[in-house]
Amino acid sequence: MTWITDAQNTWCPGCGNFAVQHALKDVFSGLVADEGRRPEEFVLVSGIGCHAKIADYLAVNSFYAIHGRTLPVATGIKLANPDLTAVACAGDGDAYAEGLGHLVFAAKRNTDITAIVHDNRVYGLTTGQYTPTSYTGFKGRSTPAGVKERPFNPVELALASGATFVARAYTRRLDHLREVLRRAILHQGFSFVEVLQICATYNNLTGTYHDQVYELEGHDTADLTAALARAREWDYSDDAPIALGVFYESERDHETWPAMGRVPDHRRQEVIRGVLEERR
Amino acid sequence: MTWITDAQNTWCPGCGNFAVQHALKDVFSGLVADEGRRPEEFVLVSGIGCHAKIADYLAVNSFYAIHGRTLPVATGIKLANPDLTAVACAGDGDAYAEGLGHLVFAAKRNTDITAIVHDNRVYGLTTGQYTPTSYTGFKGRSTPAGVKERPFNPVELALASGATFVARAYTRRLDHLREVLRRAILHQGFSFVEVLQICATYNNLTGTYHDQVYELEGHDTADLTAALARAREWDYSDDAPIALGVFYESERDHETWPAMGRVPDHRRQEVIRGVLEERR
Amino acid sequence: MDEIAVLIGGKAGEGINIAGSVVVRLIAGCGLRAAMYYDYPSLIKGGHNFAVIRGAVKQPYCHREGLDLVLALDQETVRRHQGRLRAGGGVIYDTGRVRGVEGTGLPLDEIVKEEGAPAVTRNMGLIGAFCKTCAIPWETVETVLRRAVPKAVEANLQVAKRGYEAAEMGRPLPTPTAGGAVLPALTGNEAVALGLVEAGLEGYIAYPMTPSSSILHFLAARQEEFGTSVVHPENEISVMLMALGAAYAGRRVAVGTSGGGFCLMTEGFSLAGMAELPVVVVLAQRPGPSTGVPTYSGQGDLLFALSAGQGEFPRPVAAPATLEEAWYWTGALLDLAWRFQTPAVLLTDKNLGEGMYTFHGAPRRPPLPSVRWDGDGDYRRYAPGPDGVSPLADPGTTGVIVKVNSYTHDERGITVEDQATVARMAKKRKEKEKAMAEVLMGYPSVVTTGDPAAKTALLCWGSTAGVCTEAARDLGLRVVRPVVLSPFPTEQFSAALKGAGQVIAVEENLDGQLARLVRAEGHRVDAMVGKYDGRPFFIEDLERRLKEVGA
Amino acid sequence: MDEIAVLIGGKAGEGINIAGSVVVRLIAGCGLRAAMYYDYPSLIKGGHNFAVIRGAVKQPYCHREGLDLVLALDQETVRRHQGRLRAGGGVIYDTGRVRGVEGTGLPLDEIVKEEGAPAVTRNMGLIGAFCKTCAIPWETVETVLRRAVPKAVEANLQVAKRGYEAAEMGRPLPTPTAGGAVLPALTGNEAVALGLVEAGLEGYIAYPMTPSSSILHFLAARQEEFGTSVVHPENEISVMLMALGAAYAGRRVAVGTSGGGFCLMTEGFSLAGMAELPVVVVLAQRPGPSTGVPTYSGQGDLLFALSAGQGEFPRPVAAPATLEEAWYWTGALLDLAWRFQTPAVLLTDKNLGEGMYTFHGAPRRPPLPSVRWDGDGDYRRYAPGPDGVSPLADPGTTGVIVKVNSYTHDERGITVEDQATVARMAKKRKEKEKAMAEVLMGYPSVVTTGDPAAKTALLCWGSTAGVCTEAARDLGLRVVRPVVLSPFPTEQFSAALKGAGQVIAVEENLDGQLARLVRAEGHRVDAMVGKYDGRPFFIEDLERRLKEVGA
Ligand SMILES: Cc1ncc(C[n+]2csc(CCOP(=O)(O)OP(=O)(O)O)c2C)c(N)n1
Ligand SMILES: Cc1ncc(C[n+]2csc(CCOP(=O)(O)OP(=O)(O)O)c2C)c(N)n1
Ligand code: SF4
Ligand code: SF4
Ligand SMILES: [Mg+2]
Ligand SMILES: [Mg+2]
Repeated sequence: MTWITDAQNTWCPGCGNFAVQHALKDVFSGLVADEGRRPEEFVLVSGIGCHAKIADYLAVNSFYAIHGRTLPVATGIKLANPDLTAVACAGDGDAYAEGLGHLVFAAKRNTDITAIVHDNRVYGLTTGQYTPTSYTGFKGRSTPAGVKERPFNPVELALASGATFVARAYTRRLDHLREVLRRAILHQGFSFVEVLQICATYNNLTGTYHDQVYELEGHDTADLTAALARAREWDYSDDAPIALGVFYESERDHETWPAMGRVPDHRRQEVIRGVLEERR
Repeated sequence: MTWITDAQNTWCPGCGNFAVQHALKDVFSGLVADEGRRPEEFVLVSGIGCHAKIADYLAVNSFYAIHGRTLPVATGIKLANPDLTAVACAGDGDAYAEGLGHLVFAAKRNTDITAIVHDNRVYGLTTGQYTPTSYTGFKGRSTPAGVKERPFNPVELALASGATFVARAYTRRLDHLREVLRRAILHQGFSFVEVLQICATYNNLTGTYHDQVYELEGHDTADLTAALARAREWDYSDDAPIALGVFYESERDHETWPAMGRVPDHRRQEVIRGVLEERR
Repeated sequence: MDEIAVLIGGKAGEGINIAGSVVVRLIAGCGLRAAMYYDYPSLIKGGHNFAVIRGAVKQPYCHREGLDLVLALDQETVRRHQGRLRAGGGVIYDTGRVRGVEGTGLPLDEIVKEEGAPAVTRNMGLIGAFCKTCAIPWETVETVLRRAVPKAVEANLQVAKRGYEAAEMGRPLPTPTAGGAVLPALTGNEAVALGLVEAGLEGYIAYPMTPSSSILHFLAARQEEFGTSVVHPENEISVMLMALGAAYAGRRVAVGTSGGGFCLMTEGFSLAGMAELPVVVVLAQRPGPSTGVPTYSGQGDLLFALSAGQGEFPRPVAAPATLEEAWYWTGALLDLAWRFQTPAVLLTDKNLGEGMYTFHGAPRRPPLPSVRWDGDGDYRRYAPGPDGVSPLADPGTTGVIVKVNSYTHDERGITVEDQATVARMAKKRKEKEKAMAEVLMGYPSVVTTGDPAAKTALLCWGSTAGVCTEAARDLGLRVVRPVVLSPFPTEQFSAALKGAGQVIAVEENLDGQLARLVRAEGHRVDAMVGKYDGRPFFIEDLERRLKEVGA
Repeated sequence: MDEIAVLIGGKAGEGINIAGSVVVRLIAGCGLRAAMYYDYPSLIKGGHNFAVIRGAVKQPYCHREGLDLVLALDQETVRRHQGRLRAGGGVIYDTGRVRGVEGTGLPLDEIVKEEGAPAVTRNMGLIGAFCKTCAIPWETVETVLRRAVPKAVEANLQVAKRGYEAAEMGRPLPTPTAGGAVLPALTGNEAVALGLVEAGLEGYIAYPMTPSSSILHFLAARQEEFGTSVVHPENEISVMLMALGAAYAGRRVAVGTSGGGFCLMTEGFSLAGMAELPVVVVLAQRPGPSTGVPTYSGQGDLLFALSAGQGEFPRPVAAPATLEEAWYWTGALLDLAWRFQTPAVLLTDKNLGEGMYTFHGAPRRPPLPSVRWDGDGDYRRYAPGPDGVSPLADPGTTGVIVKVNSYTHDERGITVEDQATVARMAKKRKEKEKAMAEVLMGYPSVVTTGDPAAKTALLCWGSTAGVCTEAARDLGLRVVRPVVLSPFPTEQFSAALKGAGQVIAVEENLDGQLARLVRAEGHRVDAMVGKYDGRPFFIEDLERRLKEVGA
């Protein structure tokens, strides 16, 4: 089984997307090797942006969708066939700007999807505008004088929306990233993974992250209040410590709607005849 | 000055929307009487739904918009003319389903708008489907077997999104509602008011609210953590106490973008000539 | 007289829609054919609602100005509609709320009180009186009411009985043709729903919006029986994208909405065109622009449906005129969408969708299976296939990788930008459109009614077919109606129009959208009769207008 | 030879777009006219980018297959484009990265190193050599570079100088006509932005989307100077609704996007139609459907723009072909939108918007003030007015209440559902459309080029005008081009087409969308030449295709 297609890779040298791609590949192949998963059960849904090219590069089922809409697509896939494992790779522009509402609803419903946000805190493919997680003062092409708003905190928002698995990882901590992604995919229900992704060209925060990130230890992932407190440590603009790891994990029912199935045709005909009889 | 138009009112008898209408009318006329506001400075933006008919009924400037979009309209109005006082009346279907993303962004930017959600926890005008705040088990016309999801908590969400004024009121507590709306409008920055509104026809929760609501007392509105704790007391499905009042209030800069203005035409012509010169 | 027209009116919340549907079923129960128009403003309680039911020996599909009976729950009903009564017509009314009328008066409040029935059963008092007036045997009344009344059947029956007893026989129903079977009665939206289910629908995804919502409600109530999941997500963008996710994963899905919701679906609609994903959109029209007049009807979205979404891609669009066509074409569009892997639109409107009619059964469709992968070699989602159609495999299939893509892509589904592939894939999509047009030659894509040899032809589409046909019958005209609007059924249309001199488009819009389409396809249109006030044409009305333009 | 064609190619990140624009400005600096086509795939670093610059005595608007000079930063450039060199043409290349070519080789890595310049200045080495080859005086080079290079000017100049010194004079530029002034050079998007600003734009609201984003960037960088607020919100739905809020509150606003973003705006667009709110949408086309080929060009959204949004309402739509028209029509659409209180669409595409041209200045527009309320009596937002236009007052005005509404409403803006008002207000909107069509008679709404008496007429729209005009010149044809596509300029169009025998549509799409429009308006189209691979027609290419269809 090869996990990488022969499509030409066009990410910039040093781009954090490579890390996500390798981590996902390893997690998929690992799940096949040690959990008896079938390679064909994985479905990757991507948005539009640099991150989204991962759909071309990974040799798994994929739905290369449109900007902002990974989660409804993934939800439809799960409704159609709950046996598939749906992984949605979105950008921060994608998930936090264009399509933010879907994130709150996927979390609310606890749909069994893993949402990975390649958060480079910039619109990469459209050449460098600010996004909802860009730090205050960021000079993007639509805000050359610097962003005035404060960023929002996606980890906090996911927690407030009811996600049952909430984590943060960083593309320069590959082992940790891999581990977090594996846990996220194994989690039943909605998993949200915010990945701090280096954009080498438009928002290279390697220095900042190098100085500020740390891995959570001794944190109780069942404690929502503790999770919220950890989430609020860093506000995406200041120089506070940046926690990496799983903030929160819990179980909740995740069947909002019945999965699609098929009643045999003859049975349907009978039911329809019954309805028509009633209406005479 | 009359505050009510002669449009025929078509709300059902007993509908909570009457309370919101009266409260708003009183607040507007009060602000004119004791704060020296001009009646012409008020602009009401509404969505589509039963609640939205308030735009026809109140004799103030109004933009009767489309389903889910009150907040971007109100934002545009404030950008165009910061001297106007923008009040957005939305339904829960409107604000929490169709247009949820806008709420998070208005809160993030702290745009100086008062958002009032007429939360009857049902789609009224489309004859009774569940909304994001309907309790688990609610039997609506699209969920005749009962809603399986748990509702989300808009107060919590508004707090997590960075709103600088967050309150809850109830249509059968008219004095309190009036007071909360007045404070919300006076607040500079984004004010979010969740109004528990009785829908007499499709979701009459008078009994529930009668038993469960209480008014916040001795609560420190500057304490975000305390606000969150109070917000989470009731989960919109259980029979916990329901706090009414202002959960949180703070100050933050609210000028994301420069207000629209006009450079004199001759000055523009000069600047344009300058650009063309540079391009020779 | 071989027909009868009954109007029942009252306030929202007084059960006018139900009362109207009961009248339809009573008339149907006597072996007649019926059509109901239901008129209501956008409010929940109060205002003025009314239903007009036309019963006849032959199936009616439209209404006249003239009425035979007015059943009035309030004064407003009399005020508004009494003037429409034709010679011999009468009023049946609630004496407690209506003054100054001749006719059959019933003290409904007292009756209801005496029977211990809920107030909402007042309408049944009028219906009972109507039945007696029309000489419908009590047994028929009882049978129909037991089936048709959703709850508190006994109370309803008692009140009806009181009305029945209080009235006099006066205006018997027309006599049905011998052996005329009792037909079921459905709304257009129910026919759409049942047509979808019969054609194998596995999921229906929708956000409520008048006049499409009753499809959602009907299917939600019966999803277990039908085996069709019914999903109501946060907005129409989600609706469309969830549908495409489900279609990708191998399920037959449809969505339903009206114009404003469709706007929000257009981006996903275009995605479906590029990714070659099937989906059926039920687009139920109401008068626009924007929120417009949400509980009324119009035909203002034809050109929008034909070109919605950026770029060019095949999209079957069909506009049924009757229950039977609605049922047939929902199925046909599912077949076409899945065969040609592209999104389809069923264009309906409020008058068809929320109107009720007796149902004659839908014809069988030609078989049109989708093209499945045969398991041979490496799977490529966009591999060349017959007529540009690539064989389908579902994700999850062993040994198969299924890649779909919103970018222009190669046969494997991988993004490309080179000239040759971009052009090749565009042609592949165009090829599907051509093949679809050929397949549609085997369908009743254009319908001719009236006198097929008449020199003057009326052009129409969708729910105005009924009134056009009746007017044509009266005036000796031909009616040519494309049911399929895309890909345009050129040959069938030309054949149907052969020998026509004057061509007049009749549409419920301002711009003459079908007229524009037909001209773009190279045909002449001489005049246009438009209506854009949200209400359907009356026959008299249309005939007058047609004479004005010289028909 | 009175023209020259230069190609410069390399990888994304190597400054090809800047290099191309510098070449344009060098050629312009010599008193010539120039046009640049810029070709790049959707990636940030790597891949292959190139710019083709055509300089001539008369303004060029398109390109030929043949090239005179290829400036190659890498081997790929030579591999792809060398074959296009015509007799006497040559290659200027980086000896460090290109092998096996004849021509002027420069060791760019060394030069850059020796000059202590950043690697991205390598392109300037080639440009220096190009200047010498074309005999551009060094003073001109220096003047232009000082203006045109965004940063590190000295380093760039030094590297250019080294290139200049290393090359030989070989192929002088054409001689400009005497007294030919040096014209400024702009991209189409810059012309759109400046046209908007000149016409009084107070706010520009957009979400980034190729190929419209550079309008956003250009205006954002200069918003203080221009006094135009630039707003980038969370998505296109917000963009549209914020714009309508601002228009309601009295500001002149425009938005910009491409097809997918426009889909999301359609609901608000229809709202603008009903609420009678003005806004200008710059819709920059790229090949669809869906994400398509995002950095290339197409003309696939004409019919979508003409019918987007539910329901019927007036909407001026114009498609400029040149910088001058882009500038003129952005202003004209602002005027029209505000005069007639309705949304307008400027249809551009990637080739126009991201192409660069020398700019000749835009003509003055006829004055078209908006209709303001005179302060008399009670204000009613939708009061009857001239041509269906209601006088405007802004919210905040003392004594005035301004109510706008997405529902059908009465003159005060209050929701109505009654037949008479619904019809009356629909007619009011239609009246505006008719008046707008009349006003547009005073504008250059249809442009004829080539031989206006020729029997064969090419029909085209937007950025294909240039190539059609050149082909028409060569083949002796007429070119008729509606700039205004809605309301359709019937009279001007008929006049322009008078006496034409064969009519051939030339479009960058598959379906022949202008051809469909023109047919719907009652005109004949005999053939269609389409291109749908994202690239513009070469002149040679188009002439061949025209001959095939018998032109
Ligand atoms: C509806 C719509 N609007 C805008 C775009 C243009 N667009 C393409 S990619 C992109 C930005 C993506 O940013 P992000 O999601 O952060 O991804 P990144 O490139 O940073 O990985 C945008 C705005 C689009 N494709 N669709
Ligand atoms: C885009 C769009 N989708 C759907 C609708 C139909 N619609 C009108 S009102 C409404 C529900 C409103 O519910 P809510 O916002 O809670 O208001 P309420 O009637 O309860 O006050 C819906 C779905 C619409 N007008 N526009
Ligand atoms: S622009 Fe940034 S995110 Fe995009 S490929 Fe380059 S480094 Fe990666
Ligand atoms: S349906 Fe409910 S919300 Fe709507 S008017 Fe009636 S009581 Fe009020
Ligand atoms: Mg990003
Ligand atoms: Mg509600």
